Amino acid sequence: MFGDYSLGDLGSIFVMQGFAGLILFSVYVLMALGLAIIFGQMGVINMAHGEFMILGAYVTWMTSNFFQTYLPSLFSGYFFLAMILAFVASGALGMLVEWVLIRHLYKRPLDTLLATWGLSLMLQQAYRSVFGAREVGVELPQWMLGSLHVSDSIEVPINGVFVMCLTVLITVCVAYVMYKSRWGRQVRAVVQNRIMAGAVGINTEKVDRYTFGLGCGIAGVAGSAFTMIGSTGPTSGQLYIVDTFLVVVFGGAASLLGTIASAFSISQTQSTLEFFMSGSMAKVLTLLAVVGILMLRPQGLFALKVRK
Amino acid sequence: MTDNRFFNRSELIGILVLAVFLVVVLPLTLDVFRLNLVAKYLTYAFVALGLVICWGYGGILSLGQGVFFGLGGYCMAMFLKLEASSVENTKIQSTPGIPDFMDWNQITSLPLLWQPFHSLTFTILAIILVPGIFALIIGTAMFKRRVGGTYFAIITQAVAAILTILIVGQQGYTGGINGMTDLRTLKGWDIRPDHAKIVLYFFEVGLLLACIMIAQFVRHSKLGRILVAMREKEDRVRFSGYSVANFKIFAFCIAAVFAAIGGAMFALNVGFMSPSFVGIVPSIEMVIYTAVGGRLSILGAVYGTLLVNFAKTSLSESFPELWLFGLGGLFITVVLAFPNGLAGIWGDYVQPRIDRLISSRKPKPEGWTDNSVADGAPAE
Amino acid sequence: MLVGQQPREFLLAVEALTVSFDGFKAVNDLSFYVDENEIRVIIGPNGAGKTTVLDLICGKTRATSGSIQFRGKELTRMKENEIVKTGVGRKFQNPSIYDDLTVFENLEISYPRGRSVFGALTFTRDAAVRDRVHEVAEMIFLQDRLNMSADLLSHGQKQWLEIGMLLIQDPDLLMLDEPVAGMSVSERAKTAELLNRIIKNRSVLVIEHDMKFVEDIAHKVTVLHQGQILSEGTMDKVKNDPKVIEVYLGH
Amino acid sequence: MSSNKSGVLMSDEANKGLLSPLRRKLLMGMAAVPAISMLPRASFAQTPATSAVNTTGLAVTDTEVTVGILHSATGTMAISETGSIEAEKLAIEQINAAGGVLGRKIKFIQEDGASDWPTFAEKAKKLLVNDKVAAIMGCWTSASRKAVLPVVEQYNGMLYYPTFYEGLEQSKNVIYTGQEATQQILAGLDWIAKEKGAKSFFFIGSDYIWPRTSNKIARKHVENVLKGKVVGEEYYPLGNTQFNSVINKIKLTKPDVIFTDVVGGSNVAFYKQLKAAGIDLSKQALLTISVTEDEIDGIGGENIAGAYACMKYFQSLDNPNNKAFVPAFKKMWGEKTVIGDVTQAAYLGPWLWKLTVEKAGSFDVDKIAAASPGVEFKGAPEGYVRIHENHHLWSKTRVGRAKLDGQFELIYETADLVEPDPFPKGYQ
Repeated sequence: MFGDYSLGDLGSIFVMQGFAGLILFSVYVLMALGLAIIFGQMGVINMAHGEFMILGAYVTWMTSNFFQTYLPSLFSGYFFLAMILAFVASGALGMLVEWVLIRHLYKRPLDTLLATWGLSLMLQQAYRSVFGAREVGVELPQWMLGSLHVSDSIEVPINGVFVMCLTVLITVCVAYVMYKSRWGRQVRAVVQNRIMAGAVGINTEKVDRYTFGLGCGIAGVAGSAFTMIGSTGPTSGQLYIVDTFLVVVFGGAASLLGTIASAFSISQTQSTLEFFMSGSMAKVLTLLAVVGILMLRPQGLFALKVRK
Repeated sequence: MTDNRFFNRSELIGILVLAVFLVVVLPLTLDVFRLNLVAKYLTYAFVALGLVICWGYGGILSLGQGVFFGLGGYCMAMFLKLEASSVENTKIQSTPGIPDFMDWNQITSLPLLWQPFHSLTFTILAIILVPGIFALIIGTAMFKRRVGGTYFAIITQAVAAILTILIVGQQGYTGGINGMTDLRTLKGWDIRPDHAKIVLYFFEVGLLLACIMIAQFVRHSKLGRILVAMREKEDRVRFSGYSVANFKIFAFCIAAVFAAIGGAMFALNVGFMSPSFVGIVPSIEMVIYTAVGGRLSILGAVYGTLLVNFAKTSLSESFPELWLFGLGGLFITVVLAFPNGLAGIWGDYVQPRIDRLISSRKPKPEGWTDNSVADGAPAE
Repeated sequence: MLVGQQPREFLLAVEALTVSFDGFKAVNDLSFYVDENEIRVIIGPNGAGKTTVLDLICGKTRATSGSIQFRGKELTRMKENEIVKTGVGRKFQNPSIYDDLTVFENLEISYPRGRSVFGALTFTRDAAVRDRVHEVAEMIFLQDRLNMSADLLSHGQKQWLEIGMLLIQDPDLLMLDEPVAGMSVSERAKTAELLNRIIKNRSVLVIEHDMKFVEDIAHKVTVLHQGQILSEGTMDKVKNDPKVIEVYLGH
Repeated sequence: MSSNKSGVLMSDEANKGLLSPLRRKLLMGMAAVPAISMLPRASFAQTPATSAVNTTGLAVTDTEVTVGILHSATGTMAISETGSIEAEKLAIEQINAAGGVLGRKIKFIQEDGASDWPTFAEKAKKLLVNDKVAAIMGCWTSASRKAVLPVVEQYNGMLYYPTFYEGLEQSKNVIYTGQEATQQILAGLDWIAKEKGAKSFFFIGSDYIWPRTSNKIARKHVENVLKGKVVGEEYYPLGNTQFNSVINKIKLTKPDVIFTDVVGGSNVAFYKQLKAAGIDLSKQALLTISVTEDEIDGIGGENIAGAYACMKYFQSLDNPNNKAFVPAFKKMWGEKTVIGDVTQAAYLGPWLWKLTVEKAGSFDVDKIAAASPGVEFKGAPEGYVRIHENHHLWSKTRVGRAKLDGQFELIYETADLVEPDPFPKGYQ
């Protein structure tokens, strides 16, 4: 298939294709980070993860409308505020959900799956009732549209760069919070031994609530960022859920590094395959490969070897 | 001794009540349209029944039961579609005699995979064996490597996603997202008119009762007790000399076969099959039927399925825009407040009152309802 | 094939057994031998690798290297349920019984028949099964609790039930992990009596901390420390071994 | 089963609650619709006896006739189908305000297909068997229509189906008010080939029957008629949100025209990523047959401005019918609502049914089916339409260019009505 093209063309296509893979990678990491915390650290299967993302997207949409109407002069910077608001809104909803629902189910992880599925149905309908069944279009500031012109055949999408930077930033923050801060140590202590952690004076209930809130908040930021590349509608969240879970599980549930590695391998596989075959078949083959590898190596890519 | 290998006395009463309800009460009180709806709901009850064994007893939550429902349904639908695509019926096509969707996709001869589905015997065997073997492969790969719990759930979910994309993408062979529609006759017998629907309904109820008996047999066998034991202390079972993986594979396979029978009955009753049953959403909904009925209750699975579906239909008829709130709320309430579902409510609140009523009139020896006393061991 | 040449000598021959978890060697180049009808007690401080040794023998943990021969069969490559079928039974540290089943059903599941899927489906509760269950139940002092749900038993009774579940398997090598831990004084005495009765005609490998109990039953004692054998021999011998005293009392 | 009167009464009762607030809102809106006077009007005097106009036991009384509305109010398709529900309700209210059908007011029963094909079939059956509706306005996706088709054929119902679709179908019991594939595609391709001198085309679509069939027809046309070349044909699963790889392929193959039939939420992702990748739609020609004003709402005008869409209706059409229709629609459903091609086609359904009933002088389905060919609707917002022998509509093909404000600017329209041809020779 390459016979017809010049070497220069091919070179730039490989660069572009690599970049497409990197964008996909960033998207996967953003999707999966929140879930890696919730599922990986707390063992809660949050099927409403996509709906928390969409909440972030709707918050972004509302912020953009607000700025357009009342503060048009500041419109170019609204996105940063929107992301913070998305984090707060999704995080707060997450903490509420933890308090009402999740905390009763820590001993029954499979039941969290059912309960959060119910939650996701209710959230979808709530979005539909509040925002309407149609998709909403989030208007972006001008500087985020378009691309950087590198050469005649290489163009780098600005929103792609933005998503990548955001991914790096959030990953670093999460890594710091989970592995360096006192609070992160508490989270990990609770994960490893809830009773013992409680006994040494850690307020496990509070840690749980904030951990869940943090995971949901990151989902909100991801949703906010995805308004740049995807659609925002009541059911858009469902599009992400299988991919997200596979990324987390494939990486090895309790490992941040694993999540990143798995997002990287899945995204590169998929974007490479997409170049050689139709998108549908690429997706099928990627998923099959992931499932196949998980069958051979159920603990995922990175897993702590511990004596149980 | 009231017990045998299938049921004890109280279970016998329960099964009889259900049989009377399905065979006598519903057909007498519902018109054909509603009865056909019940028939559709009952096809999901097969799946729920399988989930009781696999999830309730075995502790293996599969979020991919739609895959098996779909495989069974597609096998049946392929047979029916071939029969509906006679040369005479399809003379408008550029290649008469093949299913319409193949014609639309420039396929000019019947694919090899489809050939054997001219035979009803083969089809019936395929309905059982295709999902059974598929479950065997997945189960062997997963359980031999001790993938369990949440991981298994997520992987089955991915399998459901893969199969959906495949079916939709290979539309020349599968009918794509439209599915296989306009199924008409079974061996020349028109499945569409009302009287056919009634016959199909009774046939399905018969099959369901047969599956209930199989489930009861499994439950009352030592295998049923091993499943419970495994769910609690997998290692203990393993170190009592059992191959835990084999038992899980068995439970998963039987659930798959039940689901496939349900799928095949669906194709017959509703007259078509589509990928919308294979995906994640229907698979999870099927789990909730089981949860509502009570994940440990074989009969509860049937009642749970009927209840949720009736609620869904009537809610969506009267409040089309609000039924998701109801359904979502139902999920949450059942999980939070009634983890044992309808059966739990019955066992905790209703049964004791009935017992008290009976025992106040004629005292019974302790524990006569307890199935575990079956061996006649001395009671305390 | 060094080990293969001395098959009839020992019931169990553990040689050069090593297992490491991410570099940490929980059991390090361990070798010991158990005779037919011998009662061997393994003692050692916490973290010495005692439970890991039992895990390795019954297949719960896979060895990194080394061999475990039981009646000449190599166990390290067998599956857990196959190891059980060759005649190794194992009791866990915490009572590991099925709370949702009755005492009778708990024992019945361990009855060595109908262990395949098909066998379990067609298993019938015949007179032989009932008699054997009643016999064992009597041995473990639970004959009048057969129809009780197992979660209602006391801690000690649960331990007995698990021992009973092993007895009904009739293993040639019985491995017990702290059988008297958490028991009251009277339960402890009853357990010692129970053990003394059931160890006849079989070999037993016991992990125990209770020295009084160990002295009562042990033929031979192995002292583990940091995954290696510190001392081995009769109770008297190891009690006076300066290395053992150092480990137990030193620092 | 034959009379089932109680069932009908019950559903009427249930309906009142739904209808009355809506009607109040509507009647207020109606006052501001002068164009109604131009619409064909039933004479109030003529109310034939029910027994004469309804010989098959449909839900027709002396004062009322019941129809069904069957779309997805929930699930992924609610995004698209909402507009159709709104348009059908508007048409019904306008017809009622103008005197109803054969002197009878239209009542409707709305059912939710929930984006699930079997549910569509179940609800269609319920509407026909339990509610005895005289006609069903409904379905959107091909899959839902395929599910409903055997039901309406078995129970002899009448379905008015609004969406542009792949063709290859024709039924006595269905009136297709949208375009079949050749009506939508061929004229647009001809135009763009001539206008842009386009020779090479890149096809990209969602992976299901409609895009695949449409692309098949388009490919035949490009290769056999336009003597051009298809340099790529790609399909992505429904709901896919990552298009960077295919965008790279587009850059590599440098087609004269990108021809798209991506549907639903994927559209949003596709156009946003296209723009971000530096493909400027004012320079790169893109012809879509799947983006209407409804979709642009989600995509954002700035992301798609410059693209060409091939439709039969745009909200911006400048004709008297449309000038009355658009304000009436907005009055009823809100100033911000937009009207896409399918919404307009859905609006035609109740009107065409009314006109056919009046032509046939009966509600009987058989008579309507027979009377349908030749029925003309002069008040259609898209202009004049007429029902063909094959139950599809004669209508014009139009090409519009997307503007920043989310509207289309009409660039080209066929001079004459295009004949519907659901089984096109040479394109299969």
